[in-house]
Amino acid sequence: MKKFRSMTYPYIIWIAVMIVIPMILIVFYAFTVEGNSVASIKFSFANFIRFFTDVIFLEVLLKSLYIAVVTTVVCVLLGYPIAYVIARLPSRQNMILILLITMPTWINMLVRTYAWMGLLQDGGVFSSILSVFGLGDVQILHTDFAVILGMVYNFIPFMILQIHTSLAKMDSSLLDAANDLGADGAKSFLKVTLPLSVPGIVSGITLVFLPAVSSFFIPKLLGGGQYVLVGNIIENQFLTAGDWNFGSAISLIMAVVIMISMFLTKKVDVKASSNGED
Amino acid sequence: MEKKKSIPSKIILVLTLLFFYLPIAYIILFSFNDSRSLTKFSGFSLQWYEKMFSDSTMMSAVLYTIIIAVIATAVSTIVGIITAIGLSKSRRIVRNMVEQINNLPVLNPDIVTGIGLLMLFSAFAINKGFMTMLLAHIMFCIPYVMLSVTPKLRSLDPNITDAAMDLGATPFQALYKVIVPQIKPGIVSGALIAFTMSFDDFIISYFVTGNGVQNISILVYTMSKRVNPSINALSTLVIVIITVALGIVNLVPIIREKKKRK
Amino acid sequence: MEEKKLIQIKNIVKNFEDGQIVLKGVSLDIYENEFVTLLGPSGCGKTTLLRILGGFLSPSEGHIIFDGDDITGLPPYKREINTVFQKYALFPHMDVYDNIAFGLKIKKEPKDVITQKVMRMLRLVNLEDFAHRSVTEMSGGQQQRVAIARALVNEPSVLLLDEPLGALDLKLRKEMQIELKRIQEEVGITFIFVTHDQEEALTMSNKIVVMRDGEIQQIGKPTEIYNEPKNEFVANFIGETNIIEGVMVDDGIVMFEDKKFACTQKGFEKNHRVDVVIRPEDLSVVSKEQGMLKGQVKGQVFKGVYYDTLVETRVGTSITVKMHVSEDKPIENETAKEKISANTFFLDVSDTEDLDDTAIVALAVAYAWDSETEDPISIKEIENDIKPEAGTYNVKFATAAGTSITVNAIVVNENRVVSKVFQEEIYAMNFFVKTDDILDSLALDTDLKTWANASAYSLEDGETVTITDVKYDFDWDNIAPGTYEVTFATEGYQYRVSTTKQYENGKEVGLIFAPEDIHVMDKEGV
Amino acid sequence: MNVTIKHKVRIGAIIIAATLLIASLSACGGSSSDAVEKYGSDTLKLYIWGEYLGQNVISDFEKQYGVKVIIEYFDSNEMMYTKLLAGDSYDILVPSDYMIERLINKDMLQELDHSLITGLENIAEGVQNLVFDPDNTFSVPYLWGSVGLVYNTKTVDPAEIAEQGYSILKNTDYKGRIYFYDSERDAFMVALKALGYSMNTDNEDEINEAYEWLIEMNDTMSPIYVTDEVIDGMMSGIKDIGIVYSGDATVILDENEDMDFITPSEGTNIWCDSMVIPANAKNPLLAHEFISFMLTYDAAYDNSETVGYASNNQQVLDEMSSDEGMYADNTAYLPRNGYEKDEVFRDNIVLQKKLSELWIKVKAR
Repeated sequence: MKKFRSMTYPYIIWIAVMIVIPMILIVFYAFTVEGNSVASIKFSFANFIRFFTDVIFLEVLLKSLYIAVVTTVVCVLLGYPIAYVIARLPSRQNMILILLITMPTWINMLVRTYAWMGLLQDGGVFSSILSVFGLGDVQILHTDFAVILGMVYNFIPFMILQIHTSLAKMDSSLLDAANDLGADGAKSFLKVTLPLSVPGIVSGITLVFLPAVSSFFIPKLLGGGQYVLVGNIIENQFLTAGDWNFGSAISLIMAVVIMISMFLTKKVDVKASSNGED
Repeated sequence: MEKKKSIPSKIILVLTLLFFYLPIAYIILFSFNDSRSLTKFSGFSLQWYEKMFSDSTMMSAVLYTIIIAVIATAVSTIVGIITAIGLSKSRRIVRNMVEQINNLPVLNPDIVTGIGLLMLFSAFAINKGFMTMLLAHIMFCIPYVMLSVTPKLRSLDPNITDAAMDLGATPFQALYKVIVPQIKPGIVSGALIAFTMSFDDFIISYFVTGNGVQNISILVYTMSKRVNPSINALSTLVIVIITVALGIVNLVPIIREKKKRK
Repeated sequence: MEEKKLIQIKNIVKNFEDGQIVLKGVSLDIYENEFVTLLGPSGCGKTTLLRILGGFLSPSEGHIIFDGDDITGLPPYKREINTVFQKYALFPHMDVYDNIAFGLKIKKEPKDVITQKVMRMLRLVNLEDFAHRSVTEMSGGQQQRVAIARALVNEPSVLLLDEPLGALDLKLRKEMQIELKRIQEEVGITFIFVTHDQEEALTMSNKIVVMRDGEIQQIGKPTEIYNEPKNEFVANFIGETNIIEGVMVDDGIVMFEDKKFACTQKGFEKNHRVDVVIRPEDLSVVSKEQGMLKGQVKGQVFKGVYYDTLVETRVGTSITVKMHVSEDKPIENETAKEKISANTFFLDVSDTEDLDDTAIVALAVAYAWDSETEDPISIKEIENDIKPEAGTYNVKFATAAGTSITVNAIVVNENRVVSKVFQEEIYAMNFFVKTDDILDSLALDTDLKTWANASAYSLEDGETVTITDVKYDFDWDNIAPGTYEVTFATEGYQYRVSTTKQYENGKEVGLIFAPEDIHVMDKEGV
Repeated sequence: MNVTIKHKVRIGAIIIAATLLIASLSACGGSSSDAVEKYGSDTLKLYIWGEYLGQNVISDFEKQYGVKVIIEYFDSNEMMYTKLLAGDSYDILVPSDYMIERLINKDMLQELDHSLITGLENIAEGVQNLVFDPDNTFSVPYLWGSVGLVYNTKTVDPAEIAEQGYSILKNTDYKGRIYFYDSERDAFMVALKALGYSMNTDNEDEINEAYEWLIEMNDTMSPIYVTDEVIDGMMSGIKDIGIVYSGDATVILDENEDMDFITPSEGTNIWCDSMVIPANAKNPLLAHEFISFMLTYDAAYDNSETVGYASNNQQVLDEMSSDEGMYADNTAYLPRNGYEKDEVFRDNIVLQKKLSELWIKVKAR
C-alpha cells in the first residue's frame, strides 16, 4: 500500500505550486499596493476601501449578481421541464437526447457566443423575424436580454444534465408507491419527484451561477463596450489598467460573494430535501 | 412506469434542440457565404475557408489548440489516474486535503484561476507562451480526470489489489493489469472531458498566454471586433473536429456492443 | 374461511412492447382475508400479475373484478389496494412518520386523526420509538416494517407484497415471515404475496398459486401442493423429491423399476405413462432383504436433524477398460538438460477427425521438463501420421531444444456400451500410463477420464451425460506396474432418503414405502 | 495487459505526434540558416494593433528576408504596456505617441541605430520631428491620422454636424443612433475638446467637467461603446453618427458613399503610431530591417491602402491623396494639418489612471 501512497506525492507538490501559491498570490496582492513586482511590499486595505467607498463598483457587483441570478432562474425554469421530459423517455432516446444536449457544450463557448453576435445583429436573423411583427429596429445586441440569452445558452446544459441525473437515478417505484398511496400524477410530482430532484437543481444552480457571475467575454461580445460586469473590471485591471492589486482585491471580493451564495443555496438544499412534503 | 411521449413534451424537445443548434447551423451556413455580411446569405462560396487556410495566424492557432489539448489530455489523464489510485489507498486526511484543493479550480471562477496563474508565472519570471499555457491546461484538466476516475475506484472491490498481489503480481502489475482495466470507462470519460476542457478553454488561456501564442478561443475573441467570416469557417472547423471526436467516443462502444451481440 | 370472492382475475394476458408474452391468460379467484402466495421462479410472471392488480400495469387482455366491479382501467391511486414494494420504495426525503402519513395527508384527513392512525400502525409493526427517524438510516427489517405500515395505514382491503423479504438475511426473513402472518391475521385482510421461495410460501400462505412461464401450474393449500403436486415442475419446485418414470398398470397399481407397487391413485386409463413422486421423508432404509427396492448407498449429507441419504437402486451405463501401467523412465537429453515423457495411446476411429495437438498431448500424457530445475518446458512440435482407420501410427513430440520422444497411437474401432434403460451410451478406451503419471495426478478420476478419453451421450437428444462414477481397484499412492481395470459409469436411479441413521458409502440396503406415500401424476399434465 | 500496453503506445504516439507538430509549426515559414547567422534568429516578434497591416507586407517581408514573423495584436496601448510589464518580449512594437513617450521615460526602449535604417528621409512631413521623439531616436512613424465623426449624409444634415461638432453627440435627436469610442483617452478627448479644453489637461475641474459631460451623454443618448466594431457598424449604416479614427473612416467612406467624415472645429487628436524596439527585444537587428522595410514605398503603400490611414511615406501620401490617387476625394484620408486646436497626446500616468477609472464609471452606469 505504501507504494501506492507514494504515487500521490508528485501531485501534492504540483497542486501546492499550481493551485495554492496562486491563491496566496491573489490574497497577497489584494492586501498590498504599488507595483506588480513581488519585491515592493506595502500591506494595506486601500484596494478594498477603494472598492467599497465607490458606489460604481458596488453597482457593478450588484449588476453582475443580478444578471447571474436572472440567468440562473431562467435556467432552472427552462431546464427543469426539459430534463423532466427527457428523463421520462425510454432509455434509448433518453441517451441520444442527452448526447444531443451535451454536444454543443463541447463546442467552444466563444465560438457559440460569436454566433449569437451574428444572430442578434441589427438587421440580423432575429431583428428580421421581429420586423415581421413591425418591430424592425429593436436593439437586441448590446442589451441585458442579449447578455442573459448568451449566458443561458452557454450554461443551461449544465442545469439540464444535473437535474436529469437526479431524476434519472430516482427509483421509479417511488412514484408507483405515491400513486399506490393515493397521489395522482400532479400530487406525486409535487410531493415526491420535485423534492427528490432538489439536490440536482442545487448543483445545477452552482454550475450556472458560478460562471455567470464571473463571465466577462459574454457581456463584452453581446453587451458591447458599455457592458461592465465584475469580470470585465477584473480583466481591465489586469490586462489594461495593469493594477494587479486592485484586480486581485476585486476577484477576492467576488470569490467571497460566490462562496456566500453557494453556502446559502446549500442550506436551501438541506431544508428542501429534509421536509420536501407540505 | 410505461413511458410515452406526449405532444407537449415533443414540442419542448423540438424547441430545445432548435435553441441549441440554431447558432451552430448559423455559423456553418454563413461560413459558406460569399459576402462579408453576417446578416444576409448572398451565395455559396469557399473563399473564407481559403482565407482561413492561407492565414498563418489562424492555422497556428488551430495547431496550438490541438497540440495543447492532446498533450494536456495525455498528461493529465496519466497523472490523474495515478494520483487517484494513490489517494484511494492514502490516509483519509491526505485524501480530503488533496480533494479539497483539487476542487478549488473547479469551484473557482476561471478568471480567478487565470489571474492566479498569470501572477504565478510572472512571479517566477517565466516567459509566457506555449509552456505556460500547457501547464495551465494540465493544471485545470487533472481535477476533472480525477473526478471521473475516483468514483469508479470507490466502486472497486478493495480486496482486488490484494488478490492480484496474492497471485504474485507486483503492486504495479496489479495496478495496470487489474485496476486500470476496470476503471477504463472512467478514464475514457475523464480524458474526453479533459480534452474538450482544454480545447475550448478561453479565459485561463487568455490570461496565461503571451509571445504570440494564441489558441482558437483567444483568436476568435481578438478578431470578433471586425466582421470576419473566416471566423465562421474556423468555427465550422472546430465544430467538425469536436463532432468527429465525440462521434468516435460515443459510437465505438455501441458498435462494439452490436458486434458482441452477433 | 371460504367467504365471498374479493378479487376475480379473468384470463389476464400481458405482452410487452418487445412482443414477449409474460402472462398467457391467467384466471384466479381470491377470497376475503386469505393469505395468497404467488410462487414461481423469476420470470414466471408473478410480479407482473401483482403489478396489474396494483394498477401499475394495464393488462393486454382480460379483466380484474374487485368486489363485483371491474377495476381493470382504474389508476393505482383510486384502488382500495396497497402495495409493499420489492425494495420498499420508502421516500428518502421523509422520516418514518411522514412516510406512513403520506397516504392520509393526500386524503386530507385531519391532523389528529392522522397522528392517531400513524401511531397505531407504528405500534402494530412495533416501531413506536422510531417515528421521527430518517428512513435512510434504518435496517432492512425496520424499513420493511415501515413499508408495511405505510401501506396498511390506508386500511386497504387487499395488501400486495412483492417479494418483500427478498432483501433480508435468512434469520430476519424467518422473523418477518412470522411477523407478517401475525399482522395479516390481526388486521384480517387479504394479503397477496409474491415470492420464489417455496419454503416461505409453505409456511405463510393458506393458498399457494404456482406459476411458470406466465401460466398457473397449480392452485391449492400448502399441503395439497406439497403432497399432491400436479406435475414434475411443481413437485420439483416445491422441494427436494424423488420423481421416477412409471406406468399406471391399473387403478391402484403403478409400475416402476420393473416392479408393481400398490398406490392410492385411481382414474388413469390403463398403462398410462406417469411420473411417480415419493418424498424423501416417506422412504425408509431397511436391510437389503426386506427392501421393496434394493440399492447401494451412494452418499450422505448431514442436514442438521436428519441425513440426506442417496441410495442408488440401479447403476447407470458403465464401461470397463484396461489401464496398462509401466515404469518407463522419461527420455533425457543430456546436452539440453531436458527430460521428455509420453505414452502410447489408443483412440477411436471417430476421434481421428478433429484431433488437435492439445488432444494428442493429453491422450499421450506428454510433457517435458528441465532435468535440474524441474521447471516444465513446452512441447514445441508434434508430428503424427494418424489416419482415420484402424492401425498403429507414430507420434513424435519434441521441444525447442530438440529433445524428442516417439510413441504409438493405436487407432481401433468402436469401443462403447449402450444402455437401453437409460437411453444412453458410454464410451472409453484402454490406455497406457506411467506410475509417475498416477502419482503426480492431482485429481485422479478426472485424469483417468481424460486418459481413457471416456464420455457418455444420451441417445434421445445426443446431449453429453456426465460420468459420475469412476471405479478402480488399485492403490493410488503406491501403484505398481501392471494392468488394471477401470470402470466408468453414469448416474443410475438414485433415491433421496431422509434417514436418522448414518450409512457408509457402498452399503447394500433396501427401501420401503407405504402405498399412500406414492403420488402418481400424469406426465407433463397441467 | 495488452490493454495498457496499447494505452501506453497510444499516448506515446500522441506525444511524439504533438512534438512533431510543434517542430513543424516553428519550422514553417521557410527557416533559412543564413537568416539565423545574419540576425542570430530567424523569427521576428511583432506586437501591433489589430487590423493594422497591409495585405501582403508580412508575407513579402518573410519572403524577402527568409524569416518568420510572429504577430500578436493588442486593442489598446495600455493592454500592450501591461503585457510588457508582465515580462513579455517582442522585437517590434507599434504603439501610439503618448505610450512611446512613457516607454522612453521608463527606459523600456532601445535607441535605434540609424545606420541600420534606410528610408528615414521618406518620412512624411506631417510626422517629422514629433514632440515625443523629435529626431527619431527611439521611434519611426508607422501610420498616423486624426479622430473625427463619420455620419450618414442621408439622415444627418452636414451643416448641422459642422456647426455642432462634438456636441451633436449630445443632441437627443440622435438618441440611440450613435457609436461612441470605447477608450478613455478618445472619450475624454472628445469631451474635453467639446468643452474647449486641452486634451492633455491635468486640471481636476476640467477633467470632472468632462466626466460630467460624458455621464450626461451616456445617460441621455444611450450610445453603443465600441472600438473596431464601429467600422462594420457604420459601413452597413446601423447607426447615424460615430466617433471614428480617420483611417477607419477612410475605409468606411470607401465602402458606403452615404457616409461622410468631419474633423470637428473644436479640434482633435492628431496621433501617430510608430515602430519601436523594446529594450528586451531578442532580435534587434532583424527589427531594424523590419523598420526599413516598412519605410519602403511598396510596404507603406500596401499598409496605407489596406488600412486607410495616412502613410508614413510622403510619396505614398501624395499619391494616395492626388486626384488620380485611390483616396483622391476621400475626406478622411489626409489628416488636418497645422490646425491650432489639434493636439498630440502627451504621457501622464496620473491622468491616465484617473481617466481609466472615470471611464469605467461612465460605462458601468
